[in-house]
Amino acid sequence: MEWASWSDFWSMGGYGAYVWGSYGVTALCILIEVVLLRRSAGETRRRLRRMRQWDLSTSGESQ
Amino acid sequence: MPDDALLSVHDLACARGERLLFKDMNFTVGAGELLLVQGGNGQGKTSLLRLLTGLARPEAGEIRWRGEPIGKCRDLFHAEMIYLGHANGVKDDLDPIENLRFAEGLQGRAFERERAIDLLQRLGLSRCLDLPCRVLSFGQRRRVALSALLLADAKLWILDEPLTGLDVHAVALMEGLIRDHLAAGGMAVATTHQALNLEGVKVQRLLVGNVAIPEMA
Amino acid sequence: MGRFLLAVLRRDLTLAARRRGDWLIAQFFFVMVASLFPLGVGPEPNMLARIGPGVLWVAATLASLLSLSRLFSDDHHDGSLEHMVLSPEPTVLLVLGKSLAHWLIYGIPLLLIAPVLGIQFNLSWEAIFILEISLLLGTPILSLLGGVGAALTLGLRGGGVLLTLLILPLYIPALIFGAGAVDGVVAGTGAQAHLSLLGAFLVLSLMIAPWIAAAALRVSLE
Amino acid sequence: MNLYTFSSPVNFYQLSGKLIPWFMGGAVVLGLLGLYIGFFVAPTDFQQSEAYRIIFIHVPAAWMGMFIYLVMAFWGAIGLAFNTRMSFMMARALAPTGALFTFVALWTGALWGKPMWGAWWVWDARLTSTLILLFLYIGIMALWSSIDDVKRGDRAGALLTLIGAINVPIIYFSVQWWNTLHQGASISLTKAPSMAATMLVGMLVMAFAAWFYSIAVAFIRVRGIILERERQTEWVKTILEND
Repeated sequence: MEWASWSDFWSMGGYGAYVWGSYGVTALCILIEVVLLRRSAGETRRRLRRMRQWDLSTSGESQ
Repeated sequence: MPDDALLSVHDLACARGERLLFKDMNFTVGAGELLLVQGGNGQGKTSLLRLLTGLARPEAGEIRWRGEPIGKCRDLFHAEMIYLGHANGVKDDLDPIENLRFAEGLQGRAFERERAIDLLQRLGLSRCLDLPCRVLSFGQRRRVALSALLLADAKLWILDEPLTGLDVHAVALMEGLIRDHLAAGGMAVATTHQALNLEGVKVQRLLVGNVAIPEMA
Repeated sequence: MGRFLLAVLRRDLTLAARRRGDWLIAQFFFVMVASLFPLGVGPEPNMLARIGPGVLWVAATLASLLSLSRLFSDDHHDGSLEHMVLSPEPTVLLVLGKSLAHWLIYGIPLLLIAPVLGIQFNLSWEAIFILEISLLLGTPILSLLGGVGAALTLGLRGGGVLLTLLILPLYIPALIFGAGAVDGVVAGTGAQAHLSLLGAFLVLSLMIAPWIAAAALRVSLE
Repeated sequence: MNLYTFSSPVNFYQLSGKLIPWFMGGAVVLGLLGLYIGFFVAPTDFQQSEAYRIIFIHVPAAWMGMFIYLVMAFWGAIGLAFNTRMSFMMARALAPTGALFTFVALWTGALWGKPMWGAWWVWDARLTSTLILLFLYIGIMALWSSIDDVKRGDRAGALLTLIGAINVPIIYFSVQWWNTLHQGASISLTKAPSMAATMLVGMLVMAFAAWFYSIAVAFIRVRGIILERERQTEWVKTILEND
């Protein structure tokens, strides 16, 4: 084990800001991508379902 | 397939965006024949014409010219076909004669000036020969485009609403031109909303789309 | 084939001659962008000579982009582009002809104006001479690659801005070699290697860009 | 299972649905393992102290940014050559993730460069070509979003991807050449620090994690695209009604 204590771990030999800045932004990017993806997947399905219902109702009227 | 069917369409399907406009379309057009494409707005008339020219690519099916898919004999097909769409292809900054000269050059042909002037005069443009097309009326510019069509001497005419913007005389003239073209062994595919007087011409009618015309009840 | 290429060229040149306003705007733009830099960074002659090659090259690139969005769009608008694509002659030749015409109309005048701007930037005569050669080799690249962008963005909303976004990254090698050649003279390291590479990039663009632009044009017209 | 299985949207939709949890799970497991190796197994570098631990994301992100672009170019070429619908959809699904990794590579590169070389940014060949790569990703996505017609967008995007794929190596070499002539920017990033075996292992594990993640995310995205494009078909209608 390289680290004597947690504070040692967080300070990263004095380079904490750089290391955690890198990992933090990467994690944030991935988080944003996953959240956006989940939202858009749900939205696509909802929209397609709405369109489908609209299709069904209009074709029902004309027949 | 009969020998005189130069243009043939096999199981053609066309989609615009995600909407299927038509499918399983089959027809043939032979020498001396006119195919009138009919249908309401948005049913795919223009899309069909653009498929026939090779500008658009079909969703399924094939278009053949002289028995070969048009993609395979593109150069020959384009040499024997001319298309007139909604836009005239007339440059506003050039006068009618220059327009015809460049149109011929862009088709890779030599320009016959006398013939071009003769054609423009026949189409009633004798007074505008040296005016830039910008000052011409819509109908006059359409006539310039029609002169280019005639000058090209193509076997197959593909015409998208050729009569739009033309007055009664010009329509009568156009009818005569189509008749002459077909009588000389040419062929044409056209869409039009106007009734055409085409006595003695072999006309096929093709209904595009699934809504019967007249659309309005 | 030759006749077709010549017809495309003559047509575009005639049209440009009828619309000199558009043509002048692009040239003025070049002069103005280049003239803004001394005002922004200060008039110190040695520094101007240092940044001059790069500034003139960037300005030339932007001026060329300004006119590119209309390479096909005017003809698309009035329908003549469809007629040209439906010609029995190959679309690649059409694209080549139009790119060449664009270069003659917008590239060559840049060559004529550049020496004057070079003097403004305190460049030596030798550096100006190399600047001319680098522009002679480089501006056709701008027209050729720009043809791809113009074909891809044909008829799109905000096509001009999008064109810039798509094409500027592709211009980078031309910019590096072109400005680098002049820089080499200023720094005393010689320009020949840069010019050779610029020439190689021109040949590569000539071989590849028209094909991709022709394919893009067909896609955009579908 | 043959090649056709992958080229048909309905089969691909079902297959990818089954595979996504595995890839996502694999990405999480590998990611945790990689982080563990990176922070608790790999020793402190005697030259760079702890700052080098950034490479466990920097290098895999740079690899993925480039690799995804090549995969997009591959799918674009296949789509243009054989007119296969799935390949265009794959290209579209990959682009945002590729851009994300390219951005991460640039960001972490800056944070690594500052303590190591004293500069957030140098105009080095790798950095510059990575930046251009990001511009290309953005350009391609901008082109897609401004073309309403799906088929036109697919093909135009593929053509742009291809010309970019030809251009990126040229840019790389031209910047490298340019750099050798400008002594001012003589910092060499090409000299890799001698690496302990555990560092290499950590980096590879993280690269696999990034790879699995990209596949999973691309699959999720491509499923959305498939549903959207195939919504007129019977199988999509059944799917929409059943859940």
